[in-house]
Amino acid sequence: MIAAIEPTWYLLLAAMLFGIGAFGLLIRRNPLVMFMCIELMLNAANLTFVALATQLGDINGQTAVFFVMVVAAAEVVVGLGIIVSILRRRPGATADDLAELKG
Amino acid sequence: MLAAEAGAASAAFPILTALVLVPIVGAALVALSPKSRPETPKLIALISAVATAAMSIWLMASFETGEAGFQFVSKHTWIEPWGISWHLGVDGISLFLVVLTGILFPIVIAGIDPHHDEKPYLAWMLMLQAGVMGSFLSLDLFVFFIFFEIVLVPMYFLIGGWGYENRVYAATKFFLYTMLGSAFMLVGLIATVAIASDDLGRVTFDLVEIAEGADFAASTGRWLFFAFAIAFAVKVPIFPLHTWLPDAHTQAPTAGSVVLAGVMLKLGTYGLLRFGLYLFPEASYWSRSLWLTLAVVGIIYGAIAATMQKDLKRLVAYSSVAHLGFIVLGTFAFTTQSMSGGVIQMVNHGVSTGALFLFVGWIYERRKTRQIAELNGIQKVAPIFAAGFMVVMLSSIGVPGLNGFIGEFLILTGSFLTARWWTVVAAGGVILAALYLLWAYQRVFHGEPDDDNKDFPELRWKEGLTLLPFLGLIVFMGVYPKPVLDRIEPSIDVLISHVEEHTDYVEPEPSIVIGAHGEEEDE
Amino acid sequence: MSDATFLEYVVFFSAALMILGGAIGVITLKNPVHAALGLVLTLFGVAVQFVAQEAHFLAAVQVIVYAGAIVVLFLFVIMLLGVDQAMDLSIEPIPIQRPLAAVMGIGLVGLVGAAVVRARDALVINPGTGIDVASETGDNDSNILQLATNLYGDHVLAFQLTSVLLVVAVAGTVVLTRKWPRTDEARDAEHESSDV
Amino acid sequence: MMLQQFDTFVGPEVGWFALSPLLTLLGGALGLMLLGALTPPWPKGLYAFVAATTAGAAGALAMVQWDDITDNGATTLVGGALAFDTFAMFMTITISAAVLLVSLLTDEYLRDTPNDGPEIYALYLVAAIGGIVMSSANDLIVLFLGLETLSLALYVLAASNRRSSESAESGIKYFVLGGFSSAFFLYGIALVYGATGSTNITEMVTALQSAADLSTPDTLALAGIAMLLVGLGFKVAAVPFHLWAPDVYQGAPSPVTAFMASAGKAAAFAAMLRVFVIALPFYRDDWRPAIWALALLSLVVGSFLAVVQTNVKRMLAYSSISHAGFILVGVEAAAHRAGEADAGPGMPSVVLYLVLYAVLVIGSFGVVTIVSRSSRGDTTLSAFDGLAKRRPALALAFTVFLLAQAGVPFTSGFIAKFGVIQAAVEVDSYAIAVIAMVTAVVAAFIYLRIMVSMWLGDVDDDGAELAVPFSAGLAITAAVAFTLFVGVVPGWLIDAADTVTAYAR
Amino acid sequence: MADLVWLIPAFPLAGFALILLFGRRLGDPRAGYLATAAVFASFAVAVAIYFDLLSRPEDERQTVVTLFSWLPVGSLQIDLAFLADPLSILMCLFVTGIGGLIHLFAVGYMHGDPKFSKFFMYLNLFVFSMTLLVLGENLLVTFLGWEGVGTCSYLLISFWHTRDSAATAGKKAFVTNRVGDFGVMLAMFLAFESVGSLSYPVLNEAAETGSLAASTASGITLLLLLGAAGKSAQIPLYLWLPDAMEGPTPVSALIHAATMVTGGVFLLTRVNPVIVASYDWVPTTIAWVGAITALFAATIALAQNDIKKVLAYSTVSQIGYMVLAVGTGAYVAAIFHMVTHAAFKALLFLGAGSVIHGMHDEQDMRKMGALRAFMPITAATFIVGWLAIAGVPPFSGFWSKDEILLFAMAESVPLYVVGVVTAVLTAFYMTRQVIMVFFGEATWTSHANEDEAPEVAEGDEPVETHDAHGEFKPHESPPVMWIPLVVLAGLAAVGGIINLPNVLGIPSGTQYKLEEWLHPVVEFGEAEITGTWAYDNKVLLIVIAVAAALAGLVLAWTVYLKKRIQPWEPTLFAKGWYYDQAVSWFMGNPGRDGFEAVAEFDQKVVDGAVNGVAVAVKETASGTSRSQTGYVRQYAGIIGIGVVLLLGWFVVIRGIL
Repeated sequence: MIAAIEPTWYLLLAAMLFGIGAFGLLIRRNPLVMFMCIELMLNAANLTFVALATQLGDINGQTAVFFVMVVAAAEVVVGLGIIVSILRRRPGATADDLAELKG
Repeated sequence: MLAAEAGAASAAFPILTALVLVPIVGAALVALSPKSRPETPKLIALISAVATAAMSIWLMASFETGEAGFQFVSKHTWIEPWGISWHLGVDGISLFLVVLTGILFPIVIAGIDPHHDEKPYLAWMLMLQAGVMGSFLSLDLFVFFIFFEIVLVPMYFLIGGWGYENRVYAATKFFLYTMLGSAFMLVGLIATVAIASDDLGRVTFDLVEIAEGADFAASTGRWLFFAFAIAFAVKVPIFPLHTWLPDAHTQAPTAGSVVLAGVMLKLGTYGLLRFGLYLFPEASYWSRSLWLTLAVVGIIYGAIAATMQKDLKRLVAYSSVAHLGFIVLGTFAFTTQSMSGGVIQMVNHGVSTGALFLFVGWIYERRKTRQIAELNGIQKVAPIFAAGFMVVMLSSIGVPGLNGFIGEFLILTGSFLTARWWTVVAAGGVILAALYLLWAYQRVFHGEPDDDNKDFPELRWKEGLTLLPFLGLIVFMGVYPKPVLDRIEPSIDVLISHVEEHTDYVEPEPSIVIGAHGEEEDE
Repeated sequence: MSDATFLEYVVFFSAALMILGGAIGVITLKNPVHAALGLVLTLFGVAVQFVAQEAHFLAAVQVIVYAGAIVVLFLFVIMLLGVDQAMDLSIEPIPIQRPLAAVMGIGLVGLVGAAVVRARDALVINPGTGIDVASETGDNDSNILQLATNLYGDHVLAFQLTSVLLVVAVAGTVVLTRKWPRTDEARDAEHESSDV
Repeated sequence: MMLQQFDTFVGPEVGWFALSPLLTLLGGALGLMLLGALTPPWPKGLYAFVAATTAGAAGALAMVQWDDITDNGATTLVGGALAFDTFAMFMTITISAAVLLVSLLTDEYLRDTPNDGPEIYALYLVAAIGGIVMSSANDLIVLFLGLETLSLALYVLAASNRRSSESAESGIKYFVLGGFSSAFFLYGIALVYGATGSTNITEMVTALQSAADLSTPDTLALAGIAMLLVGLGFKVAAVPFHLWAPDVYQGAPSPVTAFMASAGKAAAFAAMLRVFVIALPFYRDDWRPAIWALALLSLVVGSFLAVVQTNVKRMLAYSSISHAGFILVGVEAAAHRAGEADAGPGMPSVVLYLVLYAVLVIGSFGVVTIVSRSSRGDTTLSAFDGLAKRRPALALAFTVFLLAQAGVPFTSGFIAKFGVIQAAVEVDSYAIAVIAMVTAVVAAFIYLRIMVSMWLGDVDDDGAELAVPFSAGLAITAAVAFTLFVGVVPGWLIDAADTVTAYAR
Repeated sequence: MADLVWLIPAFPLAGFALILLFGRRLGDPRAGYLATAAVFASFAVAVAIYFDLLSRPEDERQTVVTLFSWLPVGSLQIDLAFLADPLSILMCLFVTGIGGLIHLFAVGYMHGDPKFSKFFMYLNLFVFSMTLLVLGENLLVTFLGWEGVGTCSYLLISFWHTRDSAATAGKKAFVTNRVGDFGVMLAMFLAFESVGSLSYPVLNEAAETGSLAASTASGITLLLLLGAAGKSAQIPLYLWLPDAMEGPTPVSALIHAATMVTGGVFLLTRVNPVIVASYDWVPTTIAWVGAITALFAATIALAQNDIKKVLAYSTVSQIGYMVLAVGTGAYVAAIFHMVTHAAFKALLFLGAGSVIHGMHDEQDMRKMGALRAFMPITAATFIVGWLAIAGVPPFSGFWSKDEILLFAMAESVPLYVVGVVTAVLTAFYMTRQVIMVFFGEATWTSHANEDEAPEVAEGDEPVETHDAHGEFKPHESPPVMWIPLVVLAGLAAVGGIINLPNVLGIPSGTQYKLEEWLHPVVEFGEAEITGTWAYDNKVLLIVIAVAAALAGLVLAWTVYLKKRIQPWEPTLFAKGWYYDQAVSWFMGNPGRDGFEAVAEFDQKVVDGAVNGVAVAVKETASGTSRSQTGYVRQYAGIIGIGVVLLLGWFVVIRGIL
């Protein structure tokens, strides 16, 4: 049986999620939270993939989601590594504190 | 690098290629010469330069007089996929510029010593010579462009490295200004090739093929022509694109100024002839009144500006603006006389203005100033020096019997036929030339020398020897220009008939026919 | 497709509520720990939506990998660095940053939304072969099976690339977390090599 | 039946030899990691040597494949995941060459730092894999994975100098913005997938070809294309997605910057060609104007902002932005004929520019690396004062690179610019061509400025003696030789570049 | 023999070259004698050619000697060729003859000058150029000489260049002449355009056969008139000549009295067929230019106190006569007056030079007087010159001036009146000068020589003519200086015989010799005006002329010697009607300001624009880069804006619209 909710709704939901994520990245100063916002955006993409896969009746969409999760995991590892290495040096630093390079 | 000989059109010994390569090799050797032997670089440079000079003179000697086409052609495919070939050739128009380039460099290399770092200086000089040579010799748009462009680099370093107080500013201005001009040219050049390839059926950068084979629509041709013309106008320089020149000239080392005035400015006027008129006869004829006007404005304007300069070198620089205005006038008057005059004026201006810059340089070496106000009474303490300057100045003023007059007279005579009123105004520039040069001469050389100037050293032997070839040329070209003119004229005739083919222009032939000229010539 | 049942609506909207609520929590809650919890909420909501679309395997992975691993990692780092103190969001040091953010957020949602809505009845130009879903009739692993076939079939290279990605992650963490000696000569060396 | 299913499962056949460049790099990377981890520290320079040889081997293998492709035509690999064509090989060679040179640069640079181990080189190699996958991907998901591989490696590399706060800052900036933009990219893939029903380029194209009509534009696809453009625009540092570039280029260790500006840019542009020119030719009229605008902005902003910089690395960063603008001009030219049988000179000009610029920029940052070592990490213009008096050869090399970047004849830079302008003129986009040339003049100003301080500035006495390490010197010499050689004899390279229009899809 | 005409310029050229190379070694006075010899050599050649031509039938008295092809470009074929015909040979005769004498005089005058040899180098160069001018076969060769003499005059005027006045005067002369040259060049262009050649035979032939349109002919004539005005110091370009007196006196005599300044008249005569072919009002214009100049300069001469300035203005005035003659078609008369004037004006200048020499470089006539006792020969010869210029029969000036007045009368009465008035004035101011210098009481006794001799100003070894300082006696000049005076006096006295009119029973065999001689060149003789009232009443005109001369004489005598009448010397005259001041003011203020403005414009606007662009780039750039704050979130925001814009383009503009 096929899900009856129109894919469009899912897509709109994903779009909102994506927008919230992007918005959050702009307004949050804590690098970790900014990073979470990126995760939100990735999830929005995943949602879109699945919805479209369902609409198209094509499994590739779901496979893509699988890869995205791996990417997300790897990103988290690396990203957190970088954040840790910085916050070790300067505890409590926010994204705005890191502005030596400019101009 | 170069594929095998293409066609039988090439001379047995690729002398033109040699003319370009010898300086490059010389530069490389100079750059690589060991530090331990300080005199070797100069020696190598001189050998290379003299060899080039010898070749160029041999070129002139074995040049087929009365032959209109290109001679000593050597053509090899270079960048196959882009249809670019190493295509060199010389005709009456380029011949004497090549010779001038050939003999000017050994003179300045031998005669003028840089204040420091001789080795790189000489290397750059030779690079410069190679670049100028290549520009004058190349018959392939791509090859011409790269040489036209590469010339900037050595000149930039010569000005920036061995120039005077404000050298970096001047060098940068020179580089960027000229590069901006050639930016347009590059686009136009590629567009020319792209469009011409439709007519020719194949992509080629060969000047002759495009000029003879391609036929541009009027509007297209005009756009393309202007793309080229901007670059040349900056290089000449044509008013109002001239302001890099005074700075560059003033700040350049003496040798740099001599070369700049002697041959580099000619890249512009030569380019207008070879790549403006020849490629786009229709467009150049169509836009002639613009160029004539700018030229005349340049003549008067340059002269007036020169009159008011306080710096002797700037004054000479502005006089260049005026003189080159004459050349442009002659070029766009489209008559045998005016264009031949233009070509010969290129050489003449190179000689006389070059010599003037020599003198200014010597004055600076002696007095460490170029300010006219700080110089006076030099003729009393250094009469020979003054006399030499006088001769050169008279040639620059255009006194008959000296070379300057020949060019100006031919240009004006010719352009009077087709551009009467412009010529009338331009002839007025002759008055101003006398004004600013004599005034400067009076202020610098006449009067009683004050304490700073009263032990102004007399002309030295070395300087005299450096000057001698210039004076010789000044007198010879003024008294007996026939051999030069005979070689120039055929090529000019071909060029004009080329223009006549592509336009409704017909060169006026003055003759004694009753009523050949009606009342419309009423004064 | 047949009309959605009331239950499906309930599921969809409640899940959507979780997703958006969690997301808003992420971007509004002052305390990073709370933000992380908001993220968890969102992730669960997404998982629910997956289930609602019969992507059971993905839903499982979503819960395990994301909520189970990633968020835990987040929390771990937060605790490790002790950056769990609240941050005042009422002040914004960068001028016009929030208007900027607003414009972007609204524009993004609006435009994509518009695109989505407009494309709702655009013809599906490349319909797939259909997705096998677990049915009551037994083969309740057909979705996994299809996914696996697809994964190790067409996407095997991509699958291998993920391993490369993990190599990067490993090498990266090594580089980023290796201890740098703080001895004197090292401090001298710092001058040497502190070049950016 | 389950068993039966398992029996019937057959994976796609893998062209192992065709994948050999990738496998070589992967092998090198893993080998370095494992052996490096298991064995005591290797003698000086051995890591770099291994990495360099691996890269060289990969490049060589790619060259071997070249003839195979030109003979048997282009195909796709591993179930259509990868394209096996001269375009891919060209980029493979470019990226491998970049890795080779950069490894040589890095060797001396890492001395006396805890990073003087295998990891950095492993990351180079893995990043190279990512770049090659990007440029040869025939599936958007694969492309995304390659992009992530490259990006993650670059994030780490940028932050790898733990003693420098700037390095860390650049790392996190690059990471945050990179994650941001790749999220967009992914979202774009998703939307395009929705519109075309596949992420595989071959299928996308066939789908769009067979599509009843595209006259009623599919907004889903258009939105997706916009997102894709954002992601790739970020990677190639095109204005307005460029802002990370100056900071990261300045903050990252110089060799890493060289790697970003060469391999990173090359891969990103290759991906751009794959995604837009090869995969989405049917929407070319939609995205071409956008590319045009990006090109214009990049040219202007890059060259203008470079003028006011005082830090050489930052200058080069901005100049690389304006170079990106130039390459975008080529992409724009390619767009005019995208998908046509006669693809025109657009793509060749782009790949030509990429390879030439890669060598140039590595050389430039190589010089910066050497100079900054002696100046305690100072890369401001003053650090270069009087370089000509301290190390004439080095100054000369830098001069060559700078002149080449300015597009002076007889250098590869001129050939590159010439090719791009020619491509643009070929398709009658004169305006952008003229703008490009004019902005090139503006950009030339900074090259002149650097040259001035090198040749005319006076040496500061406390400047430590400037040692040119052998490996780095070798790399720079090679770069100079290449720059000048191609400047004089470009024919063969142009011929090679011209073949990339015969891509697989 | 006429084929050797090239020898005429050759000798001075050789002299120039020799002195250029060995001048310092030759030194003073050998260099001077060498130069003199060179000039006399070419004089000899000229004489020989004269007799050669004389021996030929009239229509063969024209030889073209082509040395080589000078400017061959397309239809423009210009040879460096000489035209030996009666006119040019006549010119050569008096140029080289009188020139030689002046050289001789200069040997004495310049004695002791440190730049002695250079002076003669210049002089020879000048003679060379002058001979080129007169011998030229085409306009361009003439122009070559034309400019050459101009240059030499520049060099010689500013010979004592340490004196600012001299330097300025030289520059002024050159530039003013350039204005005239401008006209000559345009005339050449026009000639080339219309007849395709610049050679006189062709041009004149075209004019005679009428193939030269009247309009073109008028154009050429007027442009040449401009040139003539420059070279021959006519209104409005005369004002360089008085200043030119800054040069050494022999220069004034040679260049600015005898030879160069007559170049304009020569040129006009050379192309007389063109003048004939042009509109009628053109010659009239010429005539009036000459007439007005003559009168104008004469009035100025009335009030000058500098002995040379008087002569200078009188030169201007006399050349005005010649131009008047040309305008009235009296070409022969013009040439005739040119010759006689050359003789007596050179004589007067040399005399003046001798006086200045004797007075230790005092030039102010008010500080002279009663010198006839101290320098008798000078005085005697000067008086001869005075009578000649005043037009007292039978001295040469009388005959030539009378001829001119005759033609003027034939042309129109006003011209004649002006001519006569000028004649009166001429007699008056010359008499005034003679009295102030040689008669009356000496005003120089208590004169301490303030403005030092330039030679002394040169400040080298003391010059022997100046050993006696403080109170001194004027002394007669050495023979080398007075011999030329005597010869010239002879010529000035009897010069009239070369063209006697047919009146008062002058033996017909001796009449109109010059006219006959010039006939091949100038058909336009006195025959042309037969039948006019003037021709019929020649005698009456002669009487009037004599009366005028005597009137002037007597009047001046009474004013300056007998002091019966207060001398009337208005400042207006003394200051030359303020014309010079006006011009220099204009050049100095509006002109200079204008030039300054242009230079400013170039700096501020043209170059300012260029630098402005650079500055603008930098400003915008630094502004933009300041906006790059380094905040990663802001970067993200800008990226976001980019995203929205792109989405807008794709979704809205391309998609929905």
